[in-house]
Amino acid sequence: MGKLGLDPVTVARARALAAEAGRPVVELARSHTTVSVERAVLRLAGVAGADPDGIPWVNRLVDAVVADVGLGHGVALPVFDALLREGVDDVTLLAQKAAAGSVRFAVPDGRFRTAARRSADRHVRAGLRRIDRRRAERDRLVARCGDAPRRPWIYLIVATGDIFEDIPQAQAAARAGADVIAVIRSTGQSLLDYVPEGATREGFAGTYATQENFRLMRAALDETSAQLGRYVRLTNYASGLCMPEMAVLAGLERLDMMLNDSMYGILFRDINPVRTFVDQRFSRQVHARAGIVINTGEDNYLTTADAVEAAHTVTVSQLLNEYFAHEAGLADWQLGLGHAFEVDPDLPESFRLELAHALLARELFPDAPLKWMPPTRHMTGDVFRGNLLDGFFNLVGAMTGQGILLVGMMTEAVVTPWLSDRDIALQNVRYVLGAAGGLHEDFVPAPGGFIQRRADQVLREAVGLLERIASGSLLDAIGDGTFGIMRRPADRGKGLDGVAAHEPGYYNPAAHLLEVS
Amino acid sequence: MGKLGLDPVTVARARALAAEAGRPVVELARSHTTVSVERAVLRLAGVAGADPDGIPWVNRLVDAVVADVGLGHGVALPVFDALLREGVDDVTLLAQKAAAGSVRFAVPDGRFRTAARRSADRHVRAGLRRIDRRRAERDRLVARCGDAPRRPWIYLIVATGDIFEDIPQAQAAARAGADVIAVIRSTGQSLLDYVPEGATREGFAGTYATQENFRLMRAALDETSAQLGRYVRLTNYASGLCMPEMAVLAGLERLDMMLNDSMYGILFRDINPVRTFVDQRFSRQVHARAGIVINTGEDNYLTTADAVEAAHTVTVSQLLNEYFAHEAGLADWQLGLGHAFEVDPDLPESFRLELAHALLARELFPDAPLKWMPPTRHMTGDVFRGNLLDGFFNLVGAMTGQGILLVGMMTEAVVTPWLSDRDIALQNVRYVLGAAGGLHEDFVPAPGGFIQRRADQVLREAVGLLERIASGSLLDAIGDGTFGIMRRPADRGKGLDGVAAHEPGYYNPAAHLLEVS
Amino acid sequence: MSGKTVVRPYGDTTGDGMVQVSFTLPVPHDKRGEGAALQLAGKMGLDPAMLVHARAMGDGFTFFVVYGRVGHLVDLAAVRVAERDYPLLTAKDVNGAVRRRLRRKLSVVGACIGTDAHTVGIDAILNVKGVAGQKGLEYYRELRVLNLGAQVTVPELVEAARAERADAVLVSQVVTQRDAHLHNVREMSAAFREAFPASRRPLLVVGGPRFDEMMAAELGVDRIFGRGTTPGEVASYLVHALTARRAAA
Amino acid sequence: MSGKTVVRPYGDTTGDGMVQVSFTLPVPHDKRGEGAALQLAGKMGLDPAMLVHARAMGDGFTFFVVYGRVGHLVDLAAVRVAERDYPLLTAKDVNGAVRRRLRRKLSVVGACIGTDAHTVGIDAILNVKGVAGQKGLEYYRELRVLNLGAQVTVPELVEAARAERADAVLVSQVVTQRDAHLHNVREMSAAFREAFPASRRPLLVVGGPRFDEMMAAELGVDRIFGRGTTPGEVASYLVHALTARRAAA
Ligand code: B12
Ligand code: B12
Ligand SMILES: Cc1ncc(COP(=O)(O)O)c(C=O)c1O
Ligand SMILES: Cc1ncc(COP(=O)(O)O)c(C=O)c1O
Repeated sequence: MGKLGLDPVTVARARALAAEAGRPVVELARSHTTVSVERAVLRLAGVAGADPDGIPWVNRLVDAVVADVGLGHGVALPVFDALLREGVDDVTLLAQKAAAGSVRFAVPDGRFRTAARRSADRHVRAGLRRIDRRRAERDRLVARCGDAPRRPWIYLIVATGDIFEDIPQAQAAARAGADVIAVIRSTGQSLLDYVPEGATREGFAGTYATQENFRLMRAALDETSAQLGRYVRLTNYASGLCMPEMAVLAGLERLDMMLNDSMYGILFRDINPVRTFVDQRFSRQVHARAGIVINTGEDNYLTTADAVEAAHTVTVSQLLNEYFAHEAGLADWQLGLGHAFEVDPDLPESFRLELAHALLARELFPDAPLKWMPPTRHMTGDVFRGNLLDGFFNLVGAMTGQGILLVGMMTEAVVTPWLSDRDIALQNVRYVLGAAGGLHEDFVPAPGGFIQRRADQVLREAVGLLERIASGSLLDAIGDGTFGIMRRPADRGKGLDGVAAHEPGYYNPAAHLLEVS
Repeated sequence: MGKLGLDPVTVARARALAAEAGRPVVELARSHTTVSVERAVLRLAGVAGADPDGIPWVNRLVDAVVADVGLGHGVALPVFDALLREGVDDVTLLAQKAAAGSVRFAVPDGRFRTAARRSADRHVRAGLRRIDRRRAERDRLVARCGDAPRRPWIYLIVATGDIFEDIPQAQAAARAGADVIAVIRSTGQSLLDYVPEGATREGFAGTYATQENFRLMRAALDETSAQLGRYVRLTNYASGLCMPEMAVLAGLERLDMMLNDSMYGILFRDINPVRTFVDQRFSRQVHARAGIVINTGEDNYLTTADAVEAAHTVTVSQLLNEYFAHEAGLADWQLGLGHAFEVDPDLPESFRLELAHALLARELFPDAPLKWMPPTRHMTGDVFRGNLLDGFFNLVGAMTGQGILLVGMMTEAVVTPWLSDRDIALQNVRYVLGAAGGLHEDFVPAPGGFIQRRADQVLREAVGLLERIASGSLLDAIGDGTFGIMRRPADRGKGLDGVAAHEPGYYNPAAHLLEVS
Repeated sequence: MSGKTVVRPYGDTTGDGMVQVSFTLPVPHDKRGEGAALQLAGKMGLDPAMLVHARAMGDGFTFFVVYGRVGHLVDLAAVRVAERDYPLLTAKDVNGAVRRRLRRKLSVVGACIGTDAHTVGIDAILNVKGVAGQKGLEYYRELRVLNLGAQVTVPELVEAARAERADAVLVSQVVTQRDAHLHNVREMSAAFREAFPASRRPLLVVGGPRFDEMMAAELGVDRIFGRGTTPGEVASYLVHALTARRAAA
Repeated sequence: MSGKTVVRPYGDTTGDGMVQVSFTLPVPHDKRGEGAALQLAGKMGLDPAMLVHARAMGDGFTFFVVYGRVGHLVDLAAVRVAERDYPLLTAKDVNGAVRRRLRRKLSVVGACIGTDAHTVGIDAILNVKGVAGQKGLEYYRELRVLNLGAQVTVPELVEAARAERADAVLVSQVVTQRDAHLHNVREMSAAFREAFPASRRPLLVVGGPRFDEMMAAELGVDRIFGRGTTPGEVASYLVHALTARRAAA
């Protein structure tokens, strides 16, 4: 029944409407590919490394294929056809040759197609097996080291820009109680149409997400996990122009969670909507396979739109993210749906509004972990007040059973977190969870009272908006500024030139293997 | 019925036991007097000012009377007898003469007694009328300016040591939202057996309580109240060796609340128990007449004893304070019974323990305002954490309907409050009351759950302790370290030499007039 | 306060000089570490300094809170600030002045440059919605506003300024880690200097919450706006600066 | 860390020098006030200094929070601390040492002097109950402890020390406003110097949360103990100091 007494018919209707609104977008995703999807396939097939200028071989290879035959057939058949023809065994070697201009690509036919397809499948299957092994390894390590002692998982951000500063800070944070470490990316990265290579030390307000940085950090946290007797999870970002590749790299390096939203890139990075929807579907299929928990980005809407006025847009987006996630094969336990404590603290009853919103999400998605984000927009340079707000944010998290608690920092409005900020923030969390963790037992929203009424209102507004979207189209709604007041027309935004509709005979061995499984 | 489901029979039994335990002490108070009680009478009768060394004329006069006839007859009859005999009209003048050694005192008899008594009554009645006028004036000002907009009243401390620094700080605090200003006393004052005179600038960690300082601060706050359209209350301390005189001065200068506990001076200032009980009874009779709200000091027990182990001693002391207060004529609305947020924050469920304790007090004393004191003992130099704890303290205050919220300072473990500390603390209170003020609507301790069980346990422990005290004696219990782990035998402590048993024919015009009224 | 030009920090008594400081040192938490914290506090001018909190973090780091008295005097007469040297105009006055003095619409191009994607600040200044109850520049009838949004490169911005014949270019920078904002602004002003002759260069206006408003000259821009800027201030400044320029030209 | 003797404050990168500062100035909140705050931050060594928060309080006061980089270096080699120059003994060893070297009970008199009534600290050191899991000095069989409690005058304390033939006098001071603790301790040490010949003067030990442990000589006492002192440290010190004295005598 829940504490809110939500009407099950309305809830079911909301879900049905979300599916209705999302279905055409899934069709779009099924019938298009992108350069990043294809590069992700090649990464699964074993292409690794970068040229001396730092451009990854997957980029060089895809560019070469596209130059010869375009993108619409997918790169797998042309690449494995060439591999067989050239008699090379290593796909990376082929990429190097292609970059040197010594290989031509064609779309194979007949038995060449069959041979190329068989080779592609074999290579990609090997990549997926590596991902499967990392997933099994995670299960083993969690069993061996032990898991986080309680929900919510305590999620902390590291963001020095230098992987070698990040590592000790992450380890310190884990020792101090973090269950999840997220390494924030450098500001520029999400608009790069390639994944940088190697260990990096020069990010701005974040550290580049690279396979090597993933590996270094995961290894460091494995060490710490063993010491602590508690498996410490690692998170990074799949969002941006390289979403599918990031998903693959995360799977290969045993990351445990990934920020992965169906619309974030569109809204907040001005990435083309079609590009994003295609990329996100593939990346989610990979996450599903890798046993990775995704975190969606509804919290961001409340940094540009008002948290009370736009509360229902969060709900709508959560329902859409759920629909897309299920469709891509993710299970409920993998859905870290986002929402945030962003109501203006000066608004009367703001805390109870937060409780209503957080509880609504909890009751709409009872089996999803939910990612609960701290106040950012109304944080100021008054760090004393900031720590207080974070405490009340933590309290809402505890009272409404959130699954993942992203720890707020008193310096939110000032700097990316300092070592001491994290320590102060963790003390805050520990206090609130320890002292008031059981308060949900005594928290019973009065029937027909403020909290129930507010939750009901938000749900009804969400249904209203979903009706409007379903009767039009989601792409139009995004174009109109429905989410986060950002207007993003479907024919604009970055990365559109990296999208292609499938040609007849398009083949993607990874998609094939992932759909089947 | 309340949220705790307290057993009314147990509650009634607790009250009956408190009365049983307190009654012998009231008998003691009725049959003894002290130098301070007598000085208070003289202040009511109009003696004012101090000699060139700063010793008040009331002290000089009482000392002179005691030297001639002892204390046990009371000073009123000897003094007014002398007044009539000397043909002076002004009692202060008589005091000056007595100090110069030019007046002898005797206990009058027969018609001299009647005459002295009549004169004493007339003078003291004039003093009481001044107090009555100040009370009426308060009522008028509250009606005219308006009252605090809500409960809890926000209570802030000022403590510079210099009345002329205190005044602007108090005005700033009032403008920033304080409903009550308390001027903390200099550390040494409570053990002075006289009340200093005049405006003062040299206190340590507090400002001397003097009639002139009272007047200056009340006038300043009257000005601010008028500007703000909200009557700002003023508090000081009727504790220490001059408790009865402080009460009189507070009444004369229209203070609105006074710290006044039946045992604080005994426990925390090592003042003799008999002296304290006699003094407190008289001071409370004056407070009752002056319409002053008293604040008791149970919070202090939790700074020396553990807040969980000793929670029931707070309840016992509240019941005793209530009994003594009613006996002295105070109404329920005047009982700011003290309690505090002092459970070790590292203790699991500490916040819920606080809720249980605070709610128990609330439901035991439904018509008393209750004074809710902030964390002090577990505050450290970590001011960021300190502000957080204060926020959770404020939240308990809001959730349990406390009447007077003493605002905690993040610098509690560091310094007496700075101007900025008060501002930060008030922002904290405003946030919590504004954002979560209505949360009590949704706070329903689970039947038979943690909070109800804890409240029930504390109540039962309180009854157990009251049974032990009632079957022995309160003075012995105090001697044994029952309260705040301080052992204070009845025959030790400061100020004992200022106590005397009534001689036959003892007369105290003020007590007489106050008992009658 | 009035008249006094030398003041000290105030804890609870005039002239007490009291301040609060916190920092982390890469030292373990022991007596030597506390001594090190006091040494630093001493160098900052705290005397006496009270070390009131120390907490070990991770391996070999300790966080400290110190309270104490500083001897430093603050000389109000010596304070240098970017004073507003132009009158605050209403929207109506701004429009009137543009019409009268420019006789055409005033063209404004805005953007977040570099990898910065924080558009809320520049949107607050430019979009109709505005901020703090004031409408943004788009609302001014005589202003033509093009808001390029986030993550605009410097060449794109120069190009847009040229195409729009911009009178003023408004740039927002919110991310400051590793002085990203300073690098980006320097790059931008250099590019405009290169691309335009001095007399035709648009006015360069920069804003963001962490700028030092005194650095305009150093960064090669005409004006910097900080925390809490309102659209009205910016519009008034533009009118003032552009008509002054015209007068000079 | 090991080996390095010069360090800087650490925000999130080695050597970044970042610190946080807050204070109030008796100035109204305006641009000039913010400039004044930056001037003070500059004098404390913050460069660059970011003024991140300013809030007007009452009439003519403003509270500021400033973040920034300080250039100061912390030289660990130059840190002066009151190092523990005696071994930490168990209660058994303390008793043994007293028995062996003094051949009588060691007499300790403790008090809060002046108007200070904060007894929790001295009780933590002296009473059996102790603190932080350690029993207090009363628990030591070879120590004779008299705890005079709060608000003891200096003459009373001297008198009690004489009557008890105190080997050590332990004084607690918690209230520090207007340097009350320093005045009281100076008065106390002067009185003991007057009342006893140097060779017979009891050891003077002072404690409290806000003392600078380096000030012992300046205050005329033998030792100062600060925040978080344990009874074991005090007992060990007493044995060390008194037997050293005896050896010297
Ligand atoms: C909202 C927000 C976001 C939103 C931005 C949405 C959007 N479309 O703008 C989202 C969620 C997308 C986001 C993402 C990130 N953010 Co962000 N974000 C914030 C946040 C919470 C509020 C900023 C804001 O909107 N302020 C409100 C506006 C109105 O204020 P303002 O910008 O100061 O603008 C005013 C004035 O400065 C001035 N002004 C500003 N610009 C201009 C320009 C001109 C010409 C003029 C005249 C005036 C002017 O006028 C404005 C009105 O008064 C701050 C934290 C905080 N509370 O400040 C962090 C913060 C700015 N973000 C930060 C970071 C690091 C990021 C990320 C890089 C994190 C990551 N690695 O993933 C990402 C990536 C962003 C990127 N590529 O730049 C850091 C920056 C740290 C630093 N000092 O370098 C902050 C401080 C948080 C933190 N402590 O880590 N963020
Ligand atoms: C408990 C307490 C009280 C209790 C005291 C009960 C009692 N019997 O002691 C009560 C409620 C009575 C009280 C009253 C007042 N208090 Co008070 N109180 C506190 C409080 C909350 C805790 C102090 C404490 O017990 N600490 C725990 C002990 C174990 O720690 P400690 O004292 O530091 O002792 C350790 C070491 O320092 C050392 N040590 C201490 N003494 C000695 C001695 C020797 C010889 C050695 C070797 C070691 C040693 O060893 C101890 C164990 O590790 C503090 C705030 C805080 N959180 O610190 C305010 C505080 C100390 N009080 C303060 C004030 C101002 C007062 C009052 C004056 C307020 C007033 N005007 O009414 C009154 C009057 C008291 C008076 N005349 O002195 C201020 C002092 C401000 C300052 N820096 O000057 C504080 C800091 C609160 C504040 N911010 O305003 N208080
Ligand atoms: C879903 C999602 N993806 C990505 C990001 C980070 O953005 P970027 O790496 O593009 O700067 C966020 C930001 O919080 C997010 O919520
Ligand atoms: C009831 C009561 N009286 C008095 C005081 C203050 O004590 P004094 O003025 O004796 O220092 C307190 C302290 O908080 C108190 O609770």
